[in-house]
Amino acid sequence: MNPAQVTFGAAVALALATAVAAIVVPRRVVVGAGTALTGAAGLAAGVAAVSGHSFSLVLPGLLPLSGVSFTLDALGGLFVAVTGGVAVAAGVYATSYGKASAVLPMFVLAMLLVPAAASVGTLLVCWELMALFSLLLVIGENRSRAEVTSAGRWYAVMTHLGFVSILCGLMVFAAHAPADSFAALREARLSPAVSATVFVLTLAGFASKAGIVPLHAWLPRAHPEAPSHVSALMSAAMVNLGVYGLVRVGFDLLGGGPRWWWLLVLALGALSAVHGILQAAMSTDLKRLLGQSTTENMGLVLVGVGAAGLFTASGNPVLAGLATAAALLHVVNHAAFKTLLFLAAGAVLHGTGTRDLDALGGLRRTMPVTTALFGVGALAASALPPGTAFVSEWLLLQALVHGLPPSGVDTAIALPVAVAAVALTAGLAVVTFVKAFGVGFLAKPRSEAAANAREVPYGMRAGMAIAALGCVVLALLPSLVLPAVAGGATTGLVTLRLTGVTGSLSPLLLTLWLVVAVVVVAAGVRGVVARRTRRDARLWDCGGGPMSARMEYTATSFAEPLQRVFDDVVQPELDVHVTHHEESRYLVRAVEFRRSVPDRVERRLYAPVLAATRAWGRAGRSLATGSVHRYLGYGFYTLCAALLLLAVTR
Amino acid sequence: MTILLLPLLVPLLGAAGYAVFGWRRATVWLGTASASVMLASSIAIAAGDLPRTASAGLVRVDALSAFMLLVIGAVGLLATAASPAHLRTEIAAGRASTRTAARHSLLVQLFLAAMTLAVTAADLGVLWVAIEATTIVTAFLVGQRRTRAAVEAAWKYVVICSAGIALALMGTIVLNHASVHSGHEAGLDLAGLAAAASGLDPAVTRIAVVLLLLGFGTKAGLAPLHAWLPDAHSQAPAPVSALMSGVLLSVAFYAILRVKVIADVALGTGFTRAVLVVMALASLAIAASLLLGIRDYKRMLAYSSIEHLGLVALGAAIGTPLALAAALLHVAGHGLAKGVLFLGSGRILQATGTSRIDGVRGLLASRPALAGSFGAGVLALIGLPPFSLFASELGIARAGFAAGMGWFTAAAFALVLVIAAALVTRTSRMLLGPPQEPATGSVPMTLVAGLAVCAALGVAIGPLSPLLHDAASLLVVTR
Amino acid sequence: MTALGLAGAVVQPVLIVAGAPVLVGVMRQVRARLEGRAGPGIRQPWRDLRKLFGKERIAPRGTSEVFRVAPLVLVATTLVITVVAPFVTVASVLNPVADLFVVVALLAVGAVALALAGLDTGTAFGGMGASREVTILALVEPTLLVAILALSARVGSTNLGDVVSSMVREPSRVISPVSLLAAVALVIATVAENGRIPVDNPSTHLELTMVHEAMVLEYAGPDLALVELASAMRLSVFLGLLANLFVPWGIATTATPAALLAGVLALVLKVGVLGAALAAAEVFLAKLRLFRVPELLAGSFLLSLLAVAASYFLA
Amino acid sequence: MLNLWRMIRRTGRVAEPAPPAPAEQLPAAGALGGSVQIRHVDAGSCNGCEIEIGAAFGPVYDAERYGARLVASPRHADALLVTGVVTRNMAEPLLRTFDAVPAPKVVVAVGDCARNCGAFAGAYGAVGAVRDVVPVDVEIAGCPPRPEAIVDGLRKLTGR
Amino acid sequence: MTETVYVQLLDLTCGALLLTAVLILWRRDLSVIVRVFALQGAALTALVAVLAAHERSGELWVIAAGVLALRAGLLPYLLRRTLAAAGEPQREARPLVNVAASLLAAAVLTFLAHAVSRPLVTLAPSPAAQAIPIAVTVVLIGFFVLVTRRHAVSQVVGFLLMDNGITALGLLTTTGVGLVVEVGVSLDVLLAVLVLQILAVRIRETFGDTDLDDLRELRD
Repeated sequence: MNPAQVTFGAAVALALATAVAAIVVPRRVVVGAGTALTGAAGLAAGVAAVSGHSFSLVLPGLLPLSGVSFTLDALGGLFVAVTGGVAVAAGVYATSYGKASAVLPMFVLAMLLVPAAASVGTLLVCWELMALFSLLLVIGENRSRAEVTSAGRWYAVMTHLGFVSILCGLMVFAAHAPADSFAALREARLSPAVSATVFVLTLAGFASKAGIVPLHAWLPRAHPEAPSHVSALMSAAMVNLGVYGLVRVGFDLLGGGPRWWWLLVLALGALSAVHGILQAAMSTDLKRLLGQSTTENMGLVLVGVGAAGLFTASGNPVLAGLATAAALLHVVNHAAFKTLLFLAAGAVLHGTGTRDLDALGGLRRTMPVTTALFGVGALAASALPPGTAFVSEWLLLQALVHGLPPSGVDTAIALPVAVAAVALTAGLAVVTFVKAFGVGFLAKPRSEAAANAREVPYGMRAGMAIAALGCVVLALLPSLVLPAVAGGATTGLVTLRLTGVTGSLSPLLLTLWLVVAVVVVAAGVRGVVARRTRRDARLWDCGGGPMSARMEYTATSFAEPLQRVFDDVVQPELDVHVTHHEESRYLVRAVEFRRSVPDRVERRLYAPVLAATRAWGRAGRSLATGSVHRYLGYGFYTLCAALLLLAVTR
Repeated sequence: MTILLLPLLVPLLGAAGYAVFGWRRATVWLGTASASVMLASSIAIAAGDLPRTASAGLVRVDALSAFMLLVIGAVGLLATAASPAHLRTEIAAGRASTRTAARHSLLVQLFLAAMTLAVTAADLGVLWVAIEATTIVTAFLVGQRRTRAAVEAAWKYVVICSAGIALALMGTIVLNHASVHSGHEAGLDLAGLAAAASGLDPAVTRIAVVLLLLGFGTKAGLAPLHAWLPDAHSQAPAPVSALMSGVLLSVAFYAILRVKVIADVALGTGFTRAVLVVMALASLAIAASLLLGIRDYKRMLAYSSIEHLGLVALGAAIGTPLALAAALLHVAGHGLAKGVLFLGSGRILQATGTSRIDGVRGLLASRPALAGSFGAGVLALIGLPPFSLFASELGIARAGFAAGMGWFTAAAFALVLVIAAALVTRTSRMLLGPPQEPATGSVPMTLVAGLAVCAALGVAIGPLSPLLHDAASLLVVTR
Repeated sequence: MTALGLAGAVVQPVLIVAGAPVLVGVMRQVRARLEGRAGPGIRQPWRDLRKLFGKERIAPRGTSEVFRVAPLVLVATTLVITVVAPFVTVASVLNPVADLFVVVALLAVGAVALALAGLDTGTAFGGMGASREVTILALVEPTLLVAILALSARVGSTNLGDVVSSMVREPSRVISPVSLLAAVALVIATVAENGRIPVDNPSTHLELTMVHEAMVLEYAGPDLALVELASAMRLSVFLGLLANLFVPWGIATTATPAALLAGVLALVLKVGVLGAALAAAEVFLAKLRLFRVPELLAGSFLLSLLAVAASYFLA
Repeated sequence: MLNLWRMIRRTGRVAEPAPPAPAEQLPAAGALGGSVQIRHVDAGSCNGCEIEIGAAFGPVYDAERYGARLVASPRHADALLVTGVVTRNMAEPLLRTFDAVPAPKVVVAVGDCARNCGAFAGAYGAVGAVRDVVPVDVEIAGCPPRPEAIVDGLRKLTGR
Repeated sequence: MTETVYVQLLDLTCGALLLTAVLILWRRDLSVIVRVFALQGAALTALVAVLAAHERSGELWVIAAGVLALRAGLLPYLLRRTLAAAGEPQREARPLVNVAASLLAAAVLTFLAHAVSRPLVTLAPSPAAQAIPIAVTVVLIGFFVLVTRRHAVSQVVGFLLMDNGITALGLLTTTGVGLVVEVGVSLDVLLAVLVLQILAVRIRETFGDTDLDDLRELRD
């Protein structure tokens, strides 16, 4: 029997068993271990599928009127593997974190099923199950908090919006095909207008799941409010499925398309990347920051996907392969480091009770393991060598750079802008994660909570360590997963060489050389210094002092220069409120300063919609005034109109 | 005695039982027992050969009737199983006496009987009589509490429904006119009419169909004469609301489906499709407009019923086998989910004393099991898997786009989205947040059971599948 | 790994480590002379370093390993660049690292290490310097990468060796508008990245105007020596790259001692001239307000975009 | 721009020729090796000395040519240039500044106030001279001392 | 009975039907309205009787008796009782559409009824069928009364007007819908009116008035 089939079946069985067990024995260990095992089985299934063991399964009896069919191929396998990997870390973490919930393994299961779906109905049902379970998890643990309620509402509505969009898109597609299985859809011959409709509708839906601007508003609300292992699953695994959907529909089912599709994807990706990271750079809430960084990274992935589509449409399969490789590798990388970061943020929350960066600091002493692991994640996320994301961003830039010479005018404009957006994103990511790590973990504690932090239990540490291991492996030997994502776009184990274009990178050797250089420098310094011991000394406080934690730079002040630079873009809201003395208005009793950086896209785009909806609701009430005459009148006038119509038309 | 009459006679016997013995210890579970027998006999009927007739051709059960019988039986069982607890609480709270309880139980039995008669009637006239009978029977159930609101609701209910249903009577007579002059001997016999429909005069049939659709549409909660529904459903006692919303609307829609078969043969599929699409979209739009600003959770559920009947109407308008099967499945799923929700809302009302959404906070913390089932029910209503409404909505969408009605379907689903947003927002306000009181409450088994069945139907319908497809194929007209 | 690459890997780091402080000395001397002063002589930076290595090491209270390791990382990243990038020889001992993106990223790693060290001290100055440093870093990044795009798009590779040797092969490219625009953009980026006037003043004593200096206020003795050495090396690296990307003549393409010697001399000459020019230019400029720096960087970004456009439309 | 260039050319070198190096050198000068970073501490000065220090580092006297340089942080410094009488408020900061300087370190007391309290001797706000608070290696007399004297004092440290 | 007499009688009874409907719309005194409604029942009975005499159908005579008992006897009696229970203000105070406008509306409705019922007439032309538009008019006027009259009793009358119209329509289409259905329909109507009567009393008890436009507690 096919190994992918066996392991995938095992994953399904394990998830169901865990869910049942969690109801019978509501213990964290049971749920966590079960989820981790489910994830491991999923990982195995994904790896098997990627290495060529695909399988299909049709279950006509399930899902009335539609039937269910699954096919796990290489593309789906990749996403199954990523989801599985994230679930392993999150599951291990959950053995000592959060409440025991039967929904957790079901959520993982739904995410494993989505990439395996082989028909429109199956995809939609798995998609909705995934949304449902994640929604339950978001509101499950802290349901009495107002933020959670609000986040849950946003999430539920926006995810449903995305769902309806996907539903309509795929239904239009299926209506032009003999059946609704993916195999039948591939055969369908669509007119350009229809395929454009399908593409735009599904793009909207999948993009909203991936947190792409302007459909991202739910993400920085829901991801931070969920329990951290759930945040990790959502931010590292669930958002990927938006990318999966886009790739599946855009490339596999629709078979590519005209250039404007992909320019649109590219533009959305670039916009999301910059917007997301800009918001993250201004953010002072650790988990919200991570959520916004998810928007950024998915934006980068979409830049890759868009570039891949563009190159395909321009007849350049080599670069298309390269861009695809970059996008998919970034998906994998992002999954690894975002898992780690969210789990670590959860550890911070667990250890201190706060996730406000302005109140954190000094955790490196009280929570050394968490600090070290978060550092690994931050390095990975800031796309600096030898971090994880550097390799994928390098690939992305290579694809964009090489795409320039033989291209049309649209590409000649799009690609430099894309490079600039990626570059700006990379730079701002550095700011963001320097802030997150430097302000959150280094320096002195800024609050009582941070000062009294406690290192987290071993289960949580183990979960983080697994994710960190993933990050390190991906950073040093991306060639282990590159064949899976890139086909033949790159060769080489230690040194990646691009096929078809010049370019090579060796993350392992680079790291090795860096380490050697550090050792050499350290040895050199030891050789030349006169005194080796360090004298303990007060911090230089200009002779005054003592220097209190209040004098430290906070996350807000850290981001202030950047906020000034981009104030036309982000439009921060400043509110200075001066209370004067009663006697004289020249004497000031109190000054209150408030600053917030609201999401501008949200304010411009969502606020009018919300206002219009509210107005609609108010206007709607006049339909039901309570007057029985009015109610009967509806019928009477309709009857008269209908009769008149009947009399006139015959 | 043929088994076909059993679902009709059993509730009548139950009613007689309550009439004779009143509300006492022995009769508390009589209603539940009768509903169980109804369901059991419905299952037996559905499992047998169909169609079958009885009582000199006045009663006929085909696949569609059998399916509707199952829905009535299932939701009836759900509602009657929850009745004793409901009534006991009401009596304990002094809002009802044992006489009220007895009358309630009696009327509920008659209500069930009337609905059973409606779906088993072979004659359009009898069908009309049965549906009008449901209005009369439920009028006092709606006004049971005798508060100002209840009396007002009952008045509106009876007046609007009677006026609407009078239009259906007029339509029936016009159709009869056409039938008599078509040269066939069909009269108002549904099967006969459907067979002989091609001979009906189109001009007359058009008038008849419009009147019938408007008339039965009133009872089915479709626009434009939908306005009684939120009032009546919100004021009726919970088990009655469950029955009214869960099955009565569908029973009225059953009549529309019967008319549609005849009309499609006589006029081609375009005519009813146009009328039904307009009614469906209007209903959805009205439900959406009013749900956006809704302040009362029982009315919220009622408007959601308008929405779901609108979806069913859309399914019927699409008219392909898949769409009709989906519409029927939707009827079943909606019946169960809405039944559960109304029963749950009744419990919430009894627990909190208010039906205003603002008045209920943090229910999930104070009554986790009840709030959980209520929340799950709302999730079912907005069409999330694994509940069967997902499968049926998916089917309607698929059929709609495949039948070239993509724009209407897309518009409908856009409205469904707005409604889902409104439902989620309101429900989350009720369920989430800090608790108002310490946690209490037991697991409401009826609700859980109803939801479980709804979910099971969404996963696989197994043996129901042939019945559903037979029923759908009865309604499909190829012309 | 060619002989040429190996030769470069030995010669380049030695040359740059030894020469970087001298470059700083030269620049200071040029400034001093233009200001009418006598100047301490070009060997003064080396004197400073020698003294600093002999001084006491200090562990400011409350700082962690991040603070102690940062100078090492700063020097090490620059050292790796000096080994692999084409300064004296075209070939690289580790070709996959001699990539423009990698070099830019490595330089950023050093800056980030120092920024973290600044934050680690927990002082207001440290945080302020770190904040400003990474902000400027983020804003310079687009200029750098787009300028790289402009340079490498025609070559079809971002490998430094490839870019430089293509320039050597086709000298006509040197005076193309692409090169010119990209060069100006890169010069501005270099000035910003190295904390030179008008972006930052390396000899300021006023906290409010400090960027780079504010981060390193806590460093003393050998740590400070490393930081200063690294700054000098980064400046040399930037100037060296600038020189070789736009004026690659003289760089060794064969592994003969004569060619190597010529390469060394050419590099010393080019970097020396560039440094002197930069120092001279600084005399004429005032430091910009921090919040007007983005205007400068936006200008350089525009130039680099124009360079890309030129490389496409004028090619 | 051109104006400035013309001015630079016209002015030429303004630094006066270096006077002969002072005969005596501090023992620490060897360790410092011709490079002295200086942190200036105003312990309670009237700012007269500050003006002269500024002049000493200006183009005319150009103390920098001997390897002395003013720095922003005592961590970077080898020498403290203390001016003024040590006031009560500045005694503790002066000590802390001294502590912040990594060894080997030198203290230069500039001006009469720093040396012996000058006009402020016995004042209620003064703790005493600099040497009463921190060990002093070099004293530069004058009220205020001339820039030449300051440069001369600094050259004892740099050894150039 | 000759054909001419039959047609004249038919027209006369139908005319009476329409006239009574218009009178109900015209008058505001509720007790008069109830009386006029009883008259309409009688007119309907006469119509059935004419048809019965023409068709020589025993079944129709039975129906005529039933109509007489129900629509001229029982229903007006119930209405009077409701009126008595409803208490003092026995006038339709302010209809939502005033009387003049109502009468004009009735004219428009008549035209509409004629226009719409043309296919019914042409399907099987006969003297009885010629009167179908009148029945439809009565239905529409009944609906109109239902929509515009504020008193509970007026609304019941409106509903019954609709019902009378529908019954007339059924009879004029000369077909009958089967006895079971006829009886069922009549029983339903009777029960509906009974229910409405009880509810009207309850409205009076709980609201103290029978102005239906005051029933506005249930709204959104």
